[in-house]
Amino acid sequence: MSILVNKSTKVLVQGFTGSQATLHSEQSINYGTNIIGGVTPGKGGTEHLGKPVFNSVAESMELQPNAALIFVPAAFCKDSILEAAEQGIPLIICITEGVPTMDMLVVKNKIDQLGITLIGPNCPGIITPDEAKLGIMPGDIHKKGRIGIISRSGTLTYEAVKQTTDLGLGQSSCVGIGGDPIPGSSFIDMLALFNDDPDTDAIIMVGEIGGNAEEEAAKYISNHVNKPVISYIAGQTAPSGKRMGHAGAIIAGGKGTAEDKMKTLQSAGVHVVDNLLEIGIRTQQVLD
Amino acid sequence: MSILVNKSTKVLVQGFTGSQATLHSEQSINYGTNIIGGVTPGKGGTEHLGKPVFNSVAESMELQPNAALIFVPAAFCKDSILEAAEQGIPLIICITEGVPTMDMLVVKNKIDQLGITLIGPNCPGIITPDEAKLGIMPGDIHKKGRIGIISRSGTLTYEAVKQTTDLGLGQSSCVGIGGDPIPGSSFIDMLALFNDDPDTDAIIMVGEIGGNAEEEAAKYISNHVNKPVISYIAGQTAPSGKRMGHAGAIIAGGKGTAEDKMKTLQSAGVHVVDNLLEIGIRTQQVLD
Amino acid sequence: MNLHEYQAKQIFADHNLPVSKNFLVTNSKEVKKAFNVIGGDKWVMKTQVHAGGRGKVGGVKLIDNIEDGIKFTNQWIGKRLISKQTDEKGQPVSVVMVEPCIEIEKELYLSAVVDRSAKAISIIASGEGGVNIEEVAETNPEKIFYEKIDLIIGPQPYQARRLSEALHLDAQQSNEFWNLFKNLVKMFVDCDMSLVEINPLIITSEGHLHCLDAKVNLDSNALFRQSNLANMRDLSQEDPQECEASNHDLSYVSLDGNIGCMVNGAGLAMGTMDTIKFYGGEPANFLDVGGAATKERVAKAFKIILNDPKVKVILVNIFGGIVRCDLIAEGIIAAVKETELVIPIVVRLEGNNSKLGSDMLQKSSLAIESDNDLENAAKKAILLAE
Amino acid sequence: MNLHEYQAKQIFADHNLPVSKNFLVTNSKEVKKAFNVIGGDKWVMKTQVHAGGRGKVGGVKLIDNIEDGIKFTNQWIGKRLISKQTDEKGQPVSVVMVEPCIEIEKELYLSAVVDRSAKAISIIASGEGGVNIEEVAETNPEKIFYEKIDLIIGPQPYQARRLSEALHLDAQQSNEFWNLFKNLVKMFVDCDMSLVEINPLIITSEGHLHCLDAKVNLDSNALFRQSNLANMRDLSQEDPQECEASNHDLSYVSLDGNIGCMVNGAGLAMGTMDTIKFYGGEPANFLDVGGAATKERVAKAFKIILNDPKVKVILVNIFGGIVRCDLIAEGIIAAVKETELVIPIVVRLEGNNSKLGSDMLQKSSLAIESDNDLENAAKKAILLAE
Repeated sequence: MSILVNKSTKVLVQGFTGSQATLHSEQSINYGTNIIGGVTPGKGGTEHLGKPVFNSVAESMELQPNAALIFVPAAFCKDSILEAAEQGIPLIICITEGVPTMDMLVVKNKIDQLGITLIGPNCPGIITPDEAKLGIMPGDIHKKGRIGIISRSGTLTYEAVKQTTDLGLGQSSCVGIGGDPIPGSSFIDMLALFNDDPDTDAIIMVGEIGGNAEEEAAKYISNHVNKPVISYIAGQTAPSGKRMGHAGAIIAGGKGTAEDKMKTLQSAGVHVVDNLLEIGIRTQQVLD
Repeated sequence: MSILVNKSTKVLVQGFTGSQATLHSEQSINYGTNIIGGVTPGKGGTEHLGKPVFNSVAESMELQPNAALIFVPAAFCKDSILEAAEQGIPLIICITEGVPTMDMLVVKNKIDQLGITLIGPNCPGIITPDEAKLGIMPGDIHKKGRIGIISRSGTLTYEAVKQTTDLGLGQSSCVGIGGDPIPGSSFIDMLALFNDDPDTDAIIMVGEIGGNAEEEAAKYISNHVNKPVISYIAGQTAPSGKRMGHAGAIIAGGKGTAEDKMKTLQSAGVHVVDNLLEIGIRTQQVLD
Repeated sequence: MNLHEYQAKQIFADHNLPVSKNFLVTNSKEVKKAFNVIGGDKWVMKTQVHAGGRGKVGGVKLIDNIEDGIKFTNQWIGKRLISKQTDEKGQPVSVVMVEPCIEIEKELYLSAVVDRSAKAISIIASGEGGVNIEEVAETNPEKIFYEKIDLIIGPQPYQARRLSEALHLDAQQSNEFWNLFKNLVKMFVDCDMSLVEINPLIITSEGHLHCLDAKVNLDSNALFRQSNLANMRDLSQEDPQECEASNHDLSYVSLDGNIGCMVNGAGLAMGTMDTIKFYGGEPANFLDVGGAATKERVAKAFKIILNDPKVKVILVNIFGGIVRCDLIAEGIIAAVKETELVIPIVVRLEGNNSKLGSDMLQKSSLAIESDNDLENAAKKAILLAE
Repeated sequence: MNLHEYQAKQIFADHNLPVSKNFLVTNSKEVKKAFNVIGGDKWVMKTQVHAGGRGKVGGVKLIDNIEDGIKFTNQWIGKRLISKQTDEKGQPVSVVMVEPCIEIEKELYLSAVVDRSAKAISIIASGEGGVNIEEVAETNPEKIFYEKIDLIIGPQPYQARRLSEALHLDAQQSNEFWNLFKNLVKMFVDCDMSLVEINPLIITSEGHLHCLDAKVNLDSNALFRQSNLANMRDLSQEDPQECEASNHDLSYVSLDGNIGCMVNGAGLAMGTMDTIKFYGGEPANFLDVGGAATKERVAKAFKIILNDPKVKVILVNIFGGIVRCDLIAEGIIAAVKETELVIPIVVRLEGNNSKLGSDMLQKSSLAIESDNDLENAAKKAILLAE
């Protein structure tokens, strides 16, 4: 019915008592997410949003969390991710933006060694409609369904979600992998999970200019994915060499342009739309 | 008939043209070892002992070596081991003594990650009698047979070898794992291999004071080894707190004494001799 | 964040990478002293701007007398340098760097980058230095050599030896290269760099390795822990609008069209530009108000967009996730009132509190068109821009 | 290799670990100046020797006037300090360290070691400082806390927080502890240490963390790349015989028996001692001539063994692997001739060229007993020692 998270996922929030964490944890709890507690060093033993607060992830392990949702400031993300990873929490979602690349290099190598899944940083998180919302996406635009959505961008994901919801297709799960140079999970990691998920019929992949994540995904799709993939690449009109907000969105020397990416995806059998507003419609057409 | 090395092992010698490497490579070749060539940066393209010399391990890969024997000076061992490991050579034997512990910490973590077997440093190497000699042990004291020998000490290994040869038992393979604080392979690694080797009937384990490698081995033996193990621990008469040559041979606060080790091994079902000269005899008795 | 060559070379020197001592001049009176301090009878003068391609437009020159040095300084200081890599306005020159002239035996190429695919730092080297390396990579990929730095083990001598051999260095140069290689990686990590390019790395006529040029990009996300480097930022080299935006945590890039855009999220901002173009319009800018947009930031964003005289209409596209649409609406209303806006605004609000936001806009009785369908909103904006 | 406390503290200071400024005195005339430079009205004077247990024998003292300082200096300089951790001769005192007196609120324990089992550096901490930590580990293991440093990620703040909590530090102290933790690991790695012990690590009356004592062991194998630290070696603190041996790449440890041993390989050397004891004898020393024993080193080894007047017989046990027995025989013959040896020698040669070596010994017509059976050789030596 979903990938990575569902009703029974026990979520620990790191940086629990911060303002962003409080806002979004509350929304997640209201959505029905099983948030079991949180960590804020120095506030162990207190309660927050009706849930227990711990000084460390180690202390929280008595509640057996199997997902960690991280809202700590960028300078402390490396530490928080590694703390959760050391305790063997198998799924870590880091929402925070602005994490130094050098920190992510270390983190990525370590979590790969440990076999842990990291989503983010600099991402909206992951949601399985009507089951669990681990992130900052608006819950009410989602609808339980059979489309898997993967995206490097936050708000652009919401567009794809809204279109599939409006058309009645709904989503199995939606994952924002984040737009940073070294993300915890790649398109490929999520494509593999959706491809194996019996309750996902088609996959929407929202990419953007810069890097070569979409090109790598194209190769993977043509070799391993047997479900239809629909894709939109943002930044078709971005001028070359200009930085468009995301660190990932730098076009370097003819590589990583929207045009290149779209061509490569098309050759891999992906249904590529050149208009953002056609993502939902095309998905419906592909499934009909 | 053996563990790790045999007639068909293709050996690459790193630091090939140095004086120690030359001396021992020549003896190994005379013993029948399949040394296919060696590496000495800057001397690539020449010949040495009738074998080709390469500038790098990468260049030598055209000959498909599957074991590397390292004789470079201590300061360069880290580099040489990692160079061989990067090329995927599955067995690396480092003879050199005096490798800094910090270097070995890095090396050990990396080769474990890569799944590569490292023997040494600061060790006599490994021999499978009548097949292959990768190290500095005198070949002529060995005799093909069915006893596996593992030791932290060089010359002490030779004693055990000679005794089993004189009694006609012979050896399947003999491995010196070296006496350094962070060895590439432990007693346990070698016990596992000998336990699985259909042509090894009994295992002689020669330990010494310091560290807790023997204690860990005892635990492993009682849980996993179903062949008889005979053991001698050197340093029964060593005064506490004095360093006896090896970095591994420091007795720290009641831990790591010969007495403790011998007791622990006995409890694990190991046949422990308190006289060095009885290693062979006891092995024969155990097998009868 | 970019650095000037002289700043990059200062960091190089601090990390024991071989660079020349240099001297900075900001006016022609300082030239004589610079030449005297450096000594010798030939000097290289280099304009300091955040752009490549200086040499081809006269921004780098070999000088052999003080008069020509003064002439070069007067020619450049206070002017703007326009090269292939700048926009049509060019970059302002306020500093000229003077270096001793070094005889070149051979030009090589060396760089360090964060390698996204390998999840590592990669070192790139080539025997073809001093030229456009991307062209070499395209036409002669076999002339480019790579070494990946493993995080557990760090840079290793065998990697440096492999590159030395590929670059045909002799034994002495190979030793120098190992030090350079090792120090380059240390500097890259310690300073949170995202790119270091040494093009050319030269072999001098005396046979030594020497970094003749130095280009450095820093990871902006890491500036909080690199305060020394953050202080090297030269705002004069950046677009004043983009600068002003970034001071308010806004991402702004000026473009050539006439439809001003204000969007939340970099992806949706690009998507909005694409949509405008798809329906026949021309975006005037990229502007991401960010995830935690406040009323104040929205107002600031408006002012930045309106500083561009080409803008004939503003399209606001907000999909509220973190952002609450009612706060955005409040910001828009405040900004329109404050700036006494005369150009039309089309607003599309979706997501978190979008209904509330739309209602506020309608009740405001200001000339704001509200349409929650992006296609309609884009088409309206295009129409209004004509 | 061991360091003096003042040397360890110098390295601590270089790595930003909190230690007091100290002043060294080598004679009583320097006391006044030391006290003045340090200031205050109370000082701690500590004899500098390579051994613990100084406090209990008066080698560390709180002093509140110059006269007592001079008295302490005169009492110790040029003398030997004998404690539980020294041999019966004690360690020579040539330097006294003077430090300001610091008020102690609480004593903690902190150390870093190479953890053989974990293949990592481990940090060990306890709230029970200033005492014998091995006793605490034995009786109250729950009072000892461990953190393993991962090689990929290095020391992490969450590890320091975990220890801070275990040590009941407040928020300010936790911050100080993170810096201490991080710097300790960096120092350990950068300096190739094998042990660092801070016992006690104190909380001062002002609430700050402070390293009151500092013990450091260096990895001898790494001294080739730590020349600054290698230069800190104080030979006066080492056994002159062992020193002399180590200068010739020999490993020598003096023992109480009367049978001198010369063996190749540390393991076989211990095995030989065990064998002598097993058959009722007493070894006079451990001596490993090493893997690459040369004729010269064998001769040197003989001289070192013979410097011990207790030695009544020498047992040579060589199992030639790298070592050629004929070279050893040559060395023995040369040494016997040169030293005009009067005590008996029993030689057991086995392995590489052992036959040749034995023949040479027999032909030498010197009073050397050669027996290639270790049991026989050991028994002969024991008989000759009686």
